[in-house]
Amino acid sequence: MAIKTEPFVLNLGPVHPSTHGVFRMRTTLDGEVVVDMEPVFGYLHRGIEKLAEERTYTGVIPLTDRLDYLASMSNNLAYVLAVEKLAGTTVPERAEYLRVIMAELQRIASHLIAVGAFLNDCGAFMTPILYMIREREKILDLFDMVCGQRLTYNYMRVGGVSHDIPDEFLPALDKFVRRMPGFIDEYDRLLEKNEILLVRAKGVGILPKELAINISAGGPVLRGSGVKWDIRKADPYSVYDRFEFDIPTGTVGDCYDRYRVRIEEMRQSVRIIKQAMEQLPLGAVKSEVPHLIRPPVGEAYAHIEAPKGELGFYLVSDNSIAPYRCAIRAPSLINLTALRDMVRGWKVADAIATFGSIDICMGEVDR
Amino acid sequence: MTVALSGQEIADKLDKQFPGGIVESSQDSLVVNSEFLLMVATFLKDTPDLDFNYLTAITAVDYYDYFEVVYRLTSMEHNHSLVVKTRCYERANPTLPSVVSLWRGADFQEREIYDLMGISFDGHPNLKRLFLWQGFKGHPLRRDYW
Amino acid sequence: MKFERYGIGIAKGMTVTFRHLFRKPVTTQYPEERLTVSRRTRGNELIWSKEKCTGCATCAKTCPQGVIEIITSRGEDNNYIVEKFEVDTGYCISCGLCVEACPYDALFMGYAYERAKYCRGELMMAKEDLLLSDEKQPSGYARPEVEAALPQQTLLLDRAEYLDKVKKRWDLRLPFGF
Amino acid sequence: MTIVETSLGLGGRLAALPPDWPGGYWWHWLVFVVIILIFVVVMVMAFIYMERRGLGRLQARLGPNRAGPFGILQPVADAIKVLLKEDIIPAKGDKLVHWLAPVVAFVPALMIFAVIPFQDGALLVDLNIGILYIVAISSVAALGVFMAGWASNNKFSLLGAMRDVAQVVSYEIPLILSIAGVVLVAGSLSMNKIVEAQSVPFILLQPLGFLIFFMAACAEVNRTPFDLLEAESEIVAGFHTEYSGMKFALFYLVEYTEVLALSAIITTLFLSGWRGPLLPPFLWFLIKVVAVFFLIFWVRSTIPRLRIDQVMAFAWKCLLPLALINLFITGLEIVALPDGLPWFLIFVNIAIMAVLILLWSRFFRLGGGRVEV
Repeated sequence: MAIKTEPFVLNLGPVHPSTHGVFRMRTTLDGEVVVDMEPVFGYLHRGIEKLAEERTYTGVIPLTDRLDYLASMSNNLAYVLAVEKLAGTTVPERAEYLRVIMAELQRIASHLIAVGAFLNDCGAFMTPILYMIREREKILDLFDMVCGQRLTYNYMRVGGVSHDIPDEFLPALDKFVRRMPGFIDEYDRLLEKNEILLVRAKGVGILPKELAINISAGGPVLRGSGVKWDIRKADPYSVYDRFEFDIPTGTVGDCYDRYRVRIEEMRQSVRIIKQAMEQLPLGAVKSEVPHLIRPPVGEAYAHIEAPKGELGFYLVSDNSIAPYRCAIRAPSLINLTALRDMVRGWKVADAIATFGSIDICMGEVDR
Repeated sequence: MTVALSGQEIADKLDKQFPGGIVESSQDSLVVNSEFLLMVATFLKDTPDLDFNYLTAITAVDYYDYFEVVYRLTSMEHNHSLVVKTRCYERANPTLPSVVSLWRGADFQEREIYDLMGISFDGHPNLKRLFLWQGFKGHPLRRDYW
Repeated sequence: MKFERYGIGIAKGMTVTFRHLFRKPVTTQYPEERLTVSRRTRGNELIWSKEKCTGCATCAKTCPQGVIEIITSRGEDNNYIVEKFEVDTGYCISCGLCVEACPYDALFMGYAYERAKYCRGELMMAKEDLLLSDEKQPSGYARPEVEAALPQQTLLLDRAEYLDKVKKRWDLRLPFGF
Repeated sequence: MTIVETSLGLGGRLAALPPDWPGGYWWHWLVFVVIILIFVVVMVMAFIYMERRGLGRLQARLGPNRAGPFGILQPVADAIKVLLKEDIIPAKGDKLVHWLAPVVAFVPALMIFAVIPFQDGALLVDLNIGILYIVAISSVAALGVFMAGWASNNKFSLLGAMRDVAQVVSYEIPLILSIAGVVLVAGSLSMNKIVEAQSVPFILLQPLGFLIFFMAACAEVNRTPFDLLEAESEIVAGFHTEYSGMKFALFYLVEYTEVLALSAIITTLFLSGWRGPLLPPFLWFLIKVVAVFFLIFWVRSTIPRLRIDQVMAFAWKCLLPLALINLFITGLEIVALPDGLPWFLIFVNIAIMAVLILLWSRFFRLGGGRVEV
């Protein structure tokens, strides 16, 4: 005899311990099983695209810091690349290398939070995330040394970076790069083979390869599904074509694959930073750019491989000092497209874990 | 390196297939008549040597006279990309066909455009405001919104 | 027959946490222990030099938030006299673009980070509040000559060595930090 | 023994007792009730302090160290804070049940301590069915939890409460079966007798029983990895989402009282209770209780949480068969060696445990749990 059940609606969010901000999942549950799920956005909508139309090209850079606030450097980089494409500015060699170093450090920092938060969502009580925040603090210290801020860096400029690195930066970075692989190994020992994590994450929240491509997923979500697609390799920007690194991919696209891909990407980032430090040339860090940039009429799109996926800026210029239109391709928002398909039929706990494994940042989703 | 395909070359190919479908083409992009959009998109996605299986982004720009919706397509197989644009001249109730049936990645982005630009997409399964609440007056990303 | 999931992963993880019991904690006991901040830190105040400022208002134009208000009058030698220089630090996002833009090095970011106020009105900084004083020291952001004079930042990377140097709280000196 | 003697001595003055009752019944009763209450409150505070500081150290931070020396007054500060908070009852909640739930949860948790021997003979009542009494009483606490979840008129609370009931009912069975092994070896249900029977701690004679008991008991008192009913990353705070102030404090107290009871029971059943060389028995008891508690929060700091269906599957497919096998093997050993178990059985039993765990690890399956909707 089948038990007669009745579905009920449960709002997970907007204020909930594991929605990573103010995301709301309007779930229809049948007991513990998620029957339907509708994501609701907009609690952090600040209209950054509209605000950008009112600011000078340089004045938009602080706004981009506030998009994905866990990866401000990457946002800065994507934006300045777009402006440079639009205005035809050249960038000194040293600045390119500094940008790569910063972007890769930022990737490690963002992935640390992503993995930590995912494990926290799986119920590992605070331990992994605290260990990972400890390492992230070291990266933030380095950023603080370079640009004086720990979260909203505002470091990249059109035509280079705002400051050259101080003398004590490279020794400190060297120390960090030498230690980091050991810490990544420690994270692996902590939970990689943990039976409970395996049973919670393996085979759960599967995003098939075809669907991942079809929903335009990006970053670790796409690669976790087994697609070898990384803009650093596919369409190298800055000086990424000069470094050797691998693209880690998953096999089935479950939560565990996404978690593993992030861990492996951290190792690859360390590898890139090592090479960039060796190759770092001397020279200027910023080319001559007018105080108020007036790019010619036209449009430009620049994309980078941000920690969360493909981050793109589409700028339209009307030859004034402010962008006519600044559209942002936000990876976090687009990665959420398939969330409903991924969680339907799973339990509430799996929905939370799957959501955590996608790794979004509400600042970027809602803009 | 992702090869940005020339809009003109693709336009030549498409012109035979869809007479009158291409409004304009340049090195960077091609502009498609909005009535032909879905057909062109299907062709671009399904033709093996084009194979645009990945829709990178959709954006809309308000040029006062018309709205321009920009589709940025990528083929992961051939590693090339193409920019397809379409225009919508009506201002009171602009409508375009939706491409969600081809690329589900368009889902939230079309909703976002509907929300902030006010362009409705025919055939979208769940066309609701994305960021702003139901009943919000106006569409903030239009240039005449203050 | 391969046995792999009999609890070995859990056991491994538990050794990792157990090992942390004997490591020094990374926490800083904030009000007692203070780390030296970055030499380029963008603290939450602005410092304005009355002597150097020519009243060109580049800072006000650059500010993305528009929080700098500057009113000038024509002086005797055909120069500007700054009548009003007001910064609403409540809206300031500490981006430092004004400091970078200043052509006469008359603006500095502050070095202090504990400048919270009790009411909104106090966040409005007029000319006199923005001047350099003993409390208000400039940071080295975009000012290399100031930067060179400031002490080096303490890094978490060097924290183990650092901990031996600072004056410790008495309960931190006990074994295992207890 | 001194406490008992004093209590008996004082009780001699009371004349109006029935002749078949021991003379000091009422004095004994009073003294032990006070002792248990003080013991529970002080130990709960100590546990909260230890857990917070210990977790801090395990997580590379310090833990609370501001209130008093070493932060030792932190539980007091917490208690004062939580007691001063506004008491909120949901508008559409069932007020009476909402009020009653923490009491119903707290009383059985406290009642467990009636049969815990702090040292030889020092216990409130030496019931000859002590362990059975514990099993019976401890499952009543689930009723309080379910009342809380039901009366809160909150879906998170209800989900948490449902999970708790399902979990407690399932884990009761392996729990009792693993206790049965100990009872077979000890030959008595009385807690004091069980301790007296342990010339060798039963953790060595019953290693599999200990593991099963530990896991099942963790599930009973809702500690990680079975803390589903208050899984803060999923259902906010589970059954006590809508509780604040005094009532929340009571639930908090229940949680730690149950953990204390669990540690005390494990100490009694498997770690030879108050027995030990050199130190006084009461101190031995305390040391073992704290050691068990350390193991519990060490586990909490390390491993993630299971999912509800996995928790149930673990109980029925893994713990229950293992507990049955354990009981069977113990029974065989008792029948084969009626004159007491020799020491080499320790190695035999550990080998059996290893083999059984390895065998059951073959049943470990990944990726299940999706339901077609």
